[in-house]
Amino acid sequence: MDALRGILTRIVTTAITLFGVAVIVFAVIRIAPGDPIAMMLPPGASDEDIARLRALYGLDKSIVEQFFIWLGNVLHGDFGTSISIRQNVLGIVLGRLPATLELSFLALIIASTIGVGLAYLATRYRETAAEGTVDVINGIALSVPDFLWGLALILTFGVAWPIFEISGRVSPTLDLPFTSNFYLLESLVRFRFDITLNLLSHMIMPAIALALPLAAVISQLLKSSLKETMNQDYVMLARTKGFPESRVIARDAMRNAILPTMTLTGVQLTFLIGGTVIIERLFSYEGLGNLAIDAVINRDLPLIQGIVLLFAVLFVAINLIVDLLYTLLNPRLRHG
Amino acid sequence: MMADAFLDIADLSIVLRSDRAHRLLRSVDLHVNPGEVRGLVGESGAGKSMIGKTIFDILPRAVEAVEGAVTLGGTDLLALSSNARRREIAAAAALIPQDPLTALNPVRRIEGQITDRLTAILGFSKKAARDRALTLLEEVHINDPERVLRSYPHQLSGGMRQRVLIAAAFAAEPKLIVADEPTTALDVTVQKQILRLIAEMQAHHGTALLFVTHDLGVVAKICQNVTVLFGGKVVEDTDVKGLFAHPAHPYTAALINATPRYDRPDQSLLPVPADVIEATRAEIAKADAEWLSQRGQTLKAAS
Amino acid sequence: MADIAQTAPQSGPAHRRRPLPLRLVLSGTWLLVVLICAVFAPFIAPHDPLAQDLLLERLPPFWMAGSEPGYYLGTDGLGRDVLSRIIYGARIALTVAFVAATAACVIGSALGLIAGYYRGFVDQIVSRIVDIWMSFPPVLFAILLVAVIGTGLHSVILAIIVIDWIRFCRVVRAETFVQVKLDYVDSARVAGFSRLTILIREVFPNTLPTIVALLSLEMGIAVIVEAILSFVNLSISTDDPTWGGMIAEGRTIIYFAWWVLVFPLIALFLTVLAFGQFGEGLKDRFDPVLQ
Amino acid sequence: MTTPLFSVEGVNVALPDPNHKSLLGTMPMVEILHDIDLEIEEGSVVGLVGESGSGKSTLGRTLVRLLEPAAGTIRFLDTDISHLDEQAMRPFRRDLQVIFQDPLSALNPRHTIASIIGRPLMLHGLAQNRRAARRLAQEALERVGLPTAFAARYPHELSGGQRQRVGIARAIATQPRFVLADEVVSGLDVSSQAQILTLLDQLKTDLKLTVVFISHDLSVVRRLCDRVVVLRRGEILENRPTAELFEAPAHAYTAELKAAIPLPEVDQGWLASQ
Repeated sequence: MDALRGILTRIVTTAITLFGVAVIVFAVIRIAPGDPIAMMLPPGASDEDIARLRALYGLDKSIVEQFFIWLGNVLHGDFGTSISIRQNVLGIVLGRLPATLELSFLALIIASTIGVGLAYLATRYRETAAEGTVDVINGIALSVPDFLWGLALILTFGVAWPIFEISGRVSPTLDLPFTSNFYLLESLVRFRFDITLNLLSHMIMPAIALALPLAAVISQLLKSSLKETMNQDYVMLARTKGFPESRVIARDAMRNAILPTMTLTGVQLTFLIGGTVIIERLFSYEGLGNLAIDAVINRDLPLIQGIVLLFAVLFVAINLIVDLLYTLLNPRLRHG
Repeated sequence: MMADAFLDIADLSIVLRSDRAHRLLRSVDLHVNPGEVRGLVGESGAGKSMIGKTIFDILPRAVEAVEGAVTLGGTDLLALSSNARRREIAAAAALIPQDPLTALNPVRRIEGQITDRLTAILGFSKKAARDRALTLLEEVHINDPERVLRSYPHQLSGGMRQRVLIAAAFAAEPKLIVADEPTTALDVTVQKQILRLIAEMQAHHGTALLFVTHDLGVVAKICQNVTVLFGGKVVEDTDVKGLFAHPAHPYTAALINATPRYDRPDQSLLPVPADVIEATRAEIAKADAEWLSQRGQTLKAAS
Repeated sequence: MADIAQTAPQSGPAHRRRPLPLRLVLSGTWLLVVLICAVFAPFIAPHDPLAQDLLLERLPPFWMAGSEPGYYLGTDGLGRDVLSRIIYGARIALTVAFVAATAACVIGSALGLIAGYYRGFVDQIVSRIVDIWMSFPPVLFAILLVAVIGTGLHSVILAIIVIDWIRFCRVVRAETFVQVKLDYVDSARVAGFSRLTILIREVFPNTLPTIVALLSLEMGIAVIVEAILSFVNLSISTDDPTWGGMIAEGRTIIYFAWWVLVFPLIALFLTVLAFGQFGEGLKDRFDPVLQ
Repeated sequence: MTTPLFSVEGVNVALPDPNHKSLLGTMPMVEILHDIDLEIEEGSVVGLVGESGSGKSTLGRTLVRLLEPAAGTIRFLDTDISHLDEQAMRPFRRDLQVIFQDPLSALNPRHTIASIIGRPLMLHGLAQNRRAARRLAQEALERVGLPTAFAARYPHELSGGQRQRVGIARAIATQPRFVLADEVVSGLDVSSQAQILTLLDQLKTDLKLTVVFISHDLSVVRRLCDRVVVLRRGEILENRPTAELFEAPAHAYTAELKAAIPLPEVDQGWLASQ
């Protein structure tokens, strides 16, 4: 009963959020100065051409009507046609999405590994120089955003010691035998590890740049959560049972500490994905974010709309999944 | 008598690592004989929990035992390596913690929390450990032990959880149980049931019990002997009858008079006289001065 | 009468002076340097930041072969002095930092306090708006806004305010939730203070350390957002010296003149780091209970 | 017959249930107090006793209108204060004071002791300016046995017992008619407990206070209170003069509560007794 009510309210708020997103996207685009039609037309188009196009895009109707026409189309998966690429927006956007998802996923794995590792070290060797070092690392990684890490990485491992690739998703000379745009995944499934390595060599720096701030967030949250947990009576009791400290942390403290960390990581993961916009630009990585900036620069309104909406849906979905996971992993909530 | 004490803490001093002249425990002697129930009494800051933490080798890193010996069943604990010490302690002693609401891990089922020490350290098979857990839960008067073993802590009431913790403490048949204010967080009616249960289990298993509390009423009901702490120093070590009949130290006497009792409203809850506090503090200061003058050089050399 | 209570636990004087933490000193010093550069740029900068000289293009920094005296950190692809451009760039960076962060802070914190304290309907509305805002990637949102309202300093500042007030709102709202549960709020109600008085006089001061730390951090973020917008050519005009613009140019000629990228990057890096550390340092400093 | 200071009739109080959190929206309400009738005579000290979950604190907080009753009336002298809003309550606030259980949480860490005690005095016109408020705050500190120099300090600079004294000083500074003492000694050591109780005893006589004293400990109540009200699961079981209640508890639960208290004297049979 309560669980059902919780899920219902969650669905309602999600719907409200998505509707709000749609309104904002629509509004921002419509207040754009300059006539969108004028941008679509070649110079010297006649007034009749303009009027025809206006009618075609529904721009001659009232703003509210326009919104609902637009919303109806969007809900049917019709995001319109890109002005600059002249293809179906949904097709373009979905084609680019895998690149961004793979990059984000790689970054998430790196961030979790570093974050959990650092938090564990700081807890295992608390009140020693190790904990202080972790604090300093966290402090630096937290205040410096991904954009700067990206630049610093390009300089060090791209220019000074050219170990990794600094631009693109995969070397253009490689022949890709793939049927989907999930290159990394497909190269693994098809045992084409040469391509995997090439992909990773392109992805590793942008992924680390994206991961560092999140790693610091995870490390800091988990560390303070662990600190609290380590002072709980059940951890003290576990110590009196004769278990070594490492097992006490792993078995008794970690599971409890990770739950609150996870809820906050959900929001942070959306920040990470948001970060791909500029990081993809920086590394000329052919993902959604890079496409988005091109779209803005080209004033390609349908494409911008499509990308922003896709990001919004993705973010809302992530938050929903994190909430569900939290409920599943927490016995207190699972058993009502 | 001291020779056959099961727990023998002798001349234990604990200092802050940051200020090694500052003692938190001041040359404490404490003995618990096999099968004895001893109360350890003091107000907050008296150092009672510090003693418990020393026994289980879980002192915070900010403090350090600088001298004295802790002997458990004839083994000198401070001479062992850290991991060996923990195993030794775990086999010989167990803790009943203060707050049943926080002493069980919320994300683990009860079964593992009773049996983990048996399977992981004492080499029980999973089946044997489970059988043992069932027996223990029956001993602490839990009606449907099977269900309780499968439960998570939040599915049990506070009194139930304290019973589970008591059962877990007796799991490995320890020779010594340290009960750290096990009833402070409970309502009085539940407190009485739990005290009765602890006494029953103690008698049944013949375990030595060190009962840490601030409540002289509880001491009177459950302990045979008692050690009173003030400011990290033992001010009284006597049997419980003697404690109430003729307390040797003025602070103990004042503490008894400060304890509320409904049958004598006008002769209880009397504030501890300032001169008693002053005198006791002076005593401690004097002992500290002597201690420092003897060990000042070594302390400096060490830090 | 007996009184143990009269002896305080710590015998030290009521207001102990703690030594300034190292990170507060270091970050504060750097921010001061940047501030001085920004204010006195015309007196400090050795050259006109806009002066192009194609004869002097891509000069390396002073210690390398081929450098020209007076051009300490070299010149860019149009022969403009890198050091002078960094010094002038501090002006735009700090202007954006102070104006945008302060405005976002005031709006966000006020809404956060109100939502966290009054709960109910107000909180529902604020929470929904926060949810909606959180569904946009902030950088894309900023780029989009600036593209829509036009480039220029005002647009950049406006975009940062519109996007980042949410940061303050979320944190302050959560902190207010925590504070409102404490008994001192009930104490104030018992004393008869109005809800508004309690919010302003009792709750708000307790959220200040959090707000101040966040404000400082936000200043660093604002500097970065400006740099990112410059990087994608959407901030100020391309001639004006901005760190982001320099980095964008440096990125394209990275293999020929690394210094065009490296020096503004260092300035940006240190400034952002300093803002973050300064805020954290202040927070600790402001906390009355922390020792 | 004089009018009682408080008369409570048929009061029900419901609070949101913290065990059933929904992700947003309203939490389901649980009834904490059912149909409470209670009269409190001016000048009396009434103990509210019960175990956790009995609703004793909820009743106390409802009396001083930190909570609003769902049904029933609360009269303070001749006024029905059950549903007065914040502004309408203000004139009564001076007379209805509270000493909270946890003084660290109840004293705002950002304000000095002088400000904590003094500002309510200015609000209620008892002091015209800061200076006068400060003087009165110092007087209140003296009354509770603290040095006047503490006025310049912050709460975290004091010990637990001292903070609780500041809590008392704040409560009496407005010269209230009524003080609610909510578990004021349960966080303290036995020796501080005795001091705080002695102080309260003395203040109630000196200032002719009416006190409601909430405690889970019958022994403590015995010392201080004229009457004792025993609560269980949101209902009043007994409400009788203290001596009478202790001599012959009318309700089995009261007898059980009393029998469960371990007196500081050796008694072999106590553990086994029911």
